[in-house]
Amino acid sequence: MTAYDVVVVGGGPGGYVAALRAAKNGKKTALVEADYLGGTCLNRGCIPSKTLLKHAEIIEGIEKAKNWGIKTENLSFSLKEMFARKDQVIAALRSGIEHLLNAGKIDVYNGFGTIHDDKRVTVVIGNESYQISGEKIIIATGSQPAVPPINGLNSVNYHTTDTIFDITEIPQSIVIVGGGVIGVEFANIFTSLKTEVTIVELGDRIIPTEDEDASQVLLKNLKKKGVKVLTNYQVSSIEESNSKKTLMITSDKGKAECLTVDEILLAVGRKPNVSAISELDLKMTGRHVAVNDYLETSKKDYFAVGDVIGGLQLAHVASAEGLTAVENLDGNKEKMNYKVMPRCIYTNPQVASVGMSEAELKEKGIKYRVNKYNFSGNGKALAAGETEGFSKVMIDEKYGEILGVVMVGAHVTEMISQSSAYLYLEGTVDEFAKMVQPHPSLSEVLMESANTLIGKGIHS
Amino acid sequence: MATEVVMPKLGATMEEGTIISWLVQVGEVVEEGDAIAEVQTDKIVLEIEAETTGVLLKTLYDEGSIVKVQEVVAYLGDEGERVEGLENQSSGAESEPIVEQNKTFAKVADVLEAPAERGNKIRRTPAARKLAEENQIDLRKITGTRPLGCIQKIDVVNFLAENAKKITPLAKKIADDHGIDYKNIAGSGLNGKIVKADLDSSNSINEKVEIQKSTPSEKRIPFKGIRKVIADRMSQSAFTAPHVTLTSQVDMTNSVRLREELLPVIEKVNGYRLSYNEVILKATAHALQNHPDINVSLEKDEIVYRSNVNVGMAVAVPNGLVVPVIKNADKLGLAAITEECKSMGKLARDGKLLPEQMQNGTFTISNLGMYAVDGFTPIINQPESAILGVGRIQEKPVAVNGELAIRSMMTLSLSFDHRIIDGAPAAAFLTELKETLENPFRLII
Amino acid sequence: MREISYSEAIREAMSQTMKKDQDVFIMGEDIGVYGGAFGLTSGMIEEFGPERVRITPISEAAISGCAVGAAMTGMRPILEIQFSDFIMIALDNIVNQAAKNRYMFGGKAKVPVVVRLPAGSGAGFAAQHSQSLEAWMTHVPGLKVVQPSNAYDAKGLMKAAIKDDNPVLFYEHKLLYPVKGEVPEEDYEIPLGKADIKKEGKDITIVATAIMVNKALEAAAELEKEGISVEVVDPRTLVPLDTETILESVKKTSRVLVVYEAVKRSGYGAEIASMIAESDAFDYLDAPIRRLGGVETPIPYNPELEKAAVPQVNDIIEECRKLMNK
Amino acid sequence: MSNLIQVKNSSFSPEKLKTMLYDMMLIRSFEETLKKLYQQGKIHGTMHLCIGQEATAVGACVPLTNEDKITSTHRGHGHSIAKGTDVKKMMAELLGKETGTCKGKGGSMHIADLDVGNLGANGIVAAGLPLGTGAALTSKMKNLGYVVLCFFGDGASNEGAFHESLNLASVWKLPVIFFCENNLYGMSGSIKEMTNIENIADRGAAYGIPSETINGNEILTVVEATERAVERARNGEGPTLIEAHTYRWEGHSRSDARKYRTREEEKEWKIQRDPIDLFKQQLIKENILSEEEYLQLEKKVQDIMNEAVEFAENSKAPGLETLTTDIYA
Repeated sequence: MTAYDVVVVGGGPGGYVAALRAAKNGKKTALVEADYLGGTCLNRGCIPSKTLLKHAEIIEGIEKAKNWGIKTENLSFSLKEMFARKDQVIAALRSGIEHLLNAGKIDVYNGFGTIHDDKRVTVVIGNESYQISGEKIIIATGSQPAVPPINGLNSVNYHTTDTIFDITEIPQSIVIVGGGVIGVEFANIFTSLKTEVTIVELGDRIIPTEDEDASQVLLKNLKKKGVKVLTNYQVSSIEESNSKKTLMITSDKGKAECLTVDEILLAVGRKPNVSAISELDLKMTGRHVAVNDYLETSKKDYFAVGDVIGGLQLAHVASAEGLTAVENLDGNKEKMNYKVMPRCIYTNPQVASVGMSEAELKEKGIKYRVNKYNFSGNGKALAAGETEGFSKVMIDEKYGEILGVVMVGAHVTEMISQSSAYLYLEGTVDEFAKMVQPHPSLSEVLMESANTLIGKGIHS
Repeated sequence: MATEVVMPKLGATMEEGTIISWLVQVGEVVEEGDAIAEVQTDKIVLEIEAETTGVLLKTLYDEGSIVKVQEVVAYLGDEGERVEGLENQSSGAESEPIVEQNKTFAKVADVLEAPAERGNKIRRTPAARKLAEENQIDLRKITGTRPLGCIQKIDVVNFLAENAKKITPLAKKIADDHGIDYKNIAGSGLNGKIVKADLDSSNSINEKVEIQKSTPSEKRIPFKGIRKVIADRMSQSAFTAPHVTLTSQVDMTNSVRLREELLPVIEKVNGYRLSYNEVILKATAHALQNHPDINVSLEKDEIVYRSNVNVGMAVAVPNGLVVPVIKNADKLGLAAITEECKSMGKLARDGKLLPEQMQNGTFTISNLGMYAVDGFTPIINQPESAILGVGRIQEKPVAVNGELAIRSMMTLSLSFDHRIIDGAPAAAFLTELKETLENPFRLII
Repeated sequence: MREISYSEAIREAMSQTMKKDQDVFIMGEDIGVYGGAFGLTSGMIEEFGPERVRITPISEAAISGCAVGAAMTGMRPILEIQFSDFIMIALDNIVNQAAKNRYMFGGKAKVPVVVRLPAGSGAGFAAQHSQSLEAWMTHVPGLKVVQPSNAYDAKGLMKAAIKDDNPVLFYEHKLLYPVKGEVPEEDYEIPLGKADIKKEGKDITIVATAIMVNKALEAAAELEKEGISVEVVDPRTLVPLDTETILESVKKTSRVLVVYEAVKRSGYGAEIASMIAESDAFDYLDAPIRRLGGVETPIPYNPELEKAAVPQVNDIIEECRKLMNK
Repeated sequence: MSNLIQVKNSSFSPEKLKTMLYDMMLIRSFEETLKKLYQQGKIHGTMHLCIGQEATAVGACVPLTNEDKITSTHRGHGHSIAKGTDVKKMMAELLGKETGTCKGKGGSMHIADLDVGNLGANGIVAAGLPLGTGAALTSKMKNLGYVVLCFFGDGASNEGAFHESLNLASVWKLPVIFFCENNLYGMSGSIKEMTNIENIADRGAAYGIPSETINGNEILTVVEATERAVERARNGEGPTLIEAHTYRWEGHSRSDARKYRTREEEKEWKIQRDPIDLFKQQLIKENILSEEEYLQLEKKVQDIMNEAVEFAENSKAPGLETLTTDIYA
């Protein structure tokens, strides 16, 4: 039995970051990862999807360039080479993490760990099992795609985000069940590869967690690219015959439709991996592990971070939770602060937001003022031919506190950090209005919004 | 013609002189330049010299009296000339007293204002004090490095560097808005930076930023002018005169009929429409005649029995009320009373009442009959000693000699100043008034 | 640039002015062939003749009144009082006549007279020939008082004094007479009422007059070695006093030492100190205003005692160290 | 000592003689008016009146030209009027008005009028003498030709400034006349108790300068003696000392009970030796003047005086800003 100060179970963005910081703080640390280091995000989530989305962006760019006087023969795609590039990216990042962990003198156990209530963890590697123990345990087991109980589903070869990258050729047609963040991103990837894409969304709009205007713009864009979007539809049954899948879907008004496609991608959400903690009777909130502000579970010295505790299931949230948990190992020092957590969707145009949405503001009865400024009025957008999109700034009436920012358009996933900074450093609309933005730049839309909100709009 | 002999000004600082002795007796002849009297000033003894040759007609001050410079002390003139009636003539122009000139000197020297009281007893150099004040730092928190712990500028500079308070723009705005001195709030942000939350937690801001219920701003008008005058008089009356209010139910049926019959008659006479108010006023005046002990005023230590009956009539005007007075109401007929009441009422509402039209009232009637008011406790309109509150006239079932009948009933409320009017005489007056209204024909007697 | 002495510079100023302006003449005791008690007028009687270099009887009351009378009626006399100490006999004509005539006569009269007063101790002339009573004169509205500290200033200030239409008391320090300095030959004037920063500095301001300027500069050189940077301000004229230059310097350094030879009690330095205390420079003071003045004693004859009676260089250095809280 | 000079052979025209009388009457009326105003409290501070010494003031100034200079004393109203200063301006000065000779800032003891050669009265006893000497030095050095007459009283003759001035003037042969109005009293000090010699004029010999004692109340005697001294001065023969006996009818100043002298003595000088009365009788005897003409002169003087008082009283006081003007040129 090897004793550690800290044992981290789960090597995703939450776990490995926590392990690195714990080691930096002088803790003897062990990291248990059943699969590859980097977790879902690195291997099956963020990184591969953003890599492929880059291809989509290039393809769309080339097509757009046709009427800019830039001519090419018609395009051909090699899925194999595309996936090869994806794998290279993943491999590079994965070795980076390994190197960091070694440098941090962190023992990595590459096997499935089971956590016991006496701070012991059993790790099974191949047919060997190792016993390790830790003064403190950090649970970072993450989550996996949820599979809804549609009848006939298990007799069909469907894909989830875990398996979609195993396809060997570009499907003729595909149905994506779920119009959420992941659904629309994959819709964007496949439509750029000329696949006939259909999105079946249970709710009344795609990306429901985000701003309504944002989903309008994205919907219009997807349709323009030939994606069929069916909202308020539910998949009632699925069947497969000679590798063609047929879905029976019914709308909330009872209208029934039948879709026959080559592939099905399920993107209806995720569920936490809790098998590793089955022995511990931790207090749960729904399916997720319950934690307090200091990320402690109901069991003393046991912490939990990342998708397993629910909330915003984003890599950077998991990492932030991991760091906070490590700070609190020897006593509650730092409360987890979710105030400034940006959310990004890497479609084209992209969608990014931080702070509260308008819906949330209305629901909490907060007196706010809002200004929406379209990219079509921005010099850089016009020059780059990326005029689709807008920025929306919500401020508190009394002090001009920045309550929320939503941006739709090219590069907004990078620009959102500027607004995050204002929230984090508690700048107000006055400072935002006064701060000089580079010209020409898309960021200027933020300055316009801010100035309009204090009644001194320049170009509005 | 007699010439004045004045106390001469015999020295720059001389204000007055004492007559030590008269060197010449009245009636004696005096040559020009001869000494007439010896005078003592604060410095020396001098002589008053005759400016002309003549006979000393009269001396105004005897020996030993102090006389102001320029005052006439004696008269010279011809033999036997009379000098009565000249005594109190003031002599010559007033001289500008010396003290007056010194005032200009004070104006010229710039007067140093009293140095601000130095509260704290901390030893520090001016430069240190200046820097500390500019940064609102309490010098008590700094240890001086000069001899005797005297604080010098460098000490303040170092102190500033150590705990310069960092604060986010938002938190600063909130703090300034609530006038919070955030210097002594512990910041929870990175290395002590104050963030919005710190302000909330220091609960100096009670209302949550989220739910801000702004109360509608109330309408405010200044408490002055006519409103203030009325207020003062009301409280004066209420707090000096012990008020007692008697109420009585009056059967106005007959008066109502009287009014209906006389209305067209009077209208033909002077175009004014008779109302119950005038009927009641006439009845009140009539009753006051027979009850002089109600028609009284208290003036310091005397009770004044008013000779005439001047009945005031309270009229409501924008943000206040005025009381035009119908003089000798007991001697006027209903037509005259109606005319006066109506015209004065209009003047009052237009704010054109003359002061004399509101003076010398001996009794006041306050009529709230147009509202759903029966009895109330009117406040005496001092210096009067009683006031009649008139309620509404309303059909009511009443027992009239054993049988039930519908009669126009009205409540009268008589407040009286119990210092000079007792319950009995007040009750007697109210009873007569009631009987008069119930049998208005008595008014003709 | 040629170097001449303090006394030669003053004589040159007088001669150059007398050559150009016939109304200017000099009167005093023993100023003819003898050349003046300190040689200030040697050679002048040979150049200008007895009419304009008028040797007077030993009669300060008459010669001072005569000078004032002549000035009132068109002349521009220079009166040499052999020792500043003899001014007491001539004081009525200076204080009650010269200083007040213009004012009393409603601005009609003017009294353009320069009274030269060799002053200061250190030459062993003992109590009645070594005094510094300039403070008395600064107390009389209507008079101007000048105290040059080197040859260059002496020439420029003497020129201005003669040209000034008011009575000017020109205090010359006896020990400075032989001290050489760079003095241009051509004509130049230094306006009365303009101080001069003899040395820039940032830690302490020394306001010094007459010979104390030289001692302050010596002390400043020494203090520089200890890292104390001293600024030396020479007012050059006491009335009118250039308060602005002094206050600007005090605000810059925030410490001030006023150094003068006269007896410390009621010396003119006290006026300078209180002027600073009353000004808005007060807020910049980081140490109390300090003064260094003469001991309250008649000037002794014995040379060692004489030195001890007035501030010396190391007294200034010590005081500066204390000011810097060292 | 009353060797009255025959009027006829003097070189004065009747007009000139009447003007001299008129000037004396003007001085007296000026001083009388001041006395009344003072008693009415209209005059600030104090005054030294020269009633009784009109002959020395007018007499000494007759031989002087406008360019010739005089220095005066604290009892100098007469000197100023005699030298030609406007009585309106003097009156305004006495009332402290901005229209005064010195803009109301000098007062009785400092009235000056440089345009007519009056170098000013002086509050310091004998201070005028060294100043006068200086003025004479200017005349000599720039040979401007004017002479300087320094008035001073018997008291001043014991000041150092008197002795040093006489010596300096004698040594430099300066064109100055030292004119002593010996009114027998220096404030309360009788000259007999304050000097050990019979006549102040005797002190001239000590400095080798001519001197003489004359009856200061006979105007023509004064004129004649002053002419001799002026002539000497004009010819560069140096200074002269004149002592003129006279008498001040009033006290030293406004708060003087005149205890140091007897009423009889005062009466004797007022009745028998009134300089105006003496000259008036002389001119009438020589029928240069008629009684009626005298009354006309008296009326003219009275009008001038009323005009002066009115001018003074209607003038404005100096503005506060003049407190600090004219200190420096």
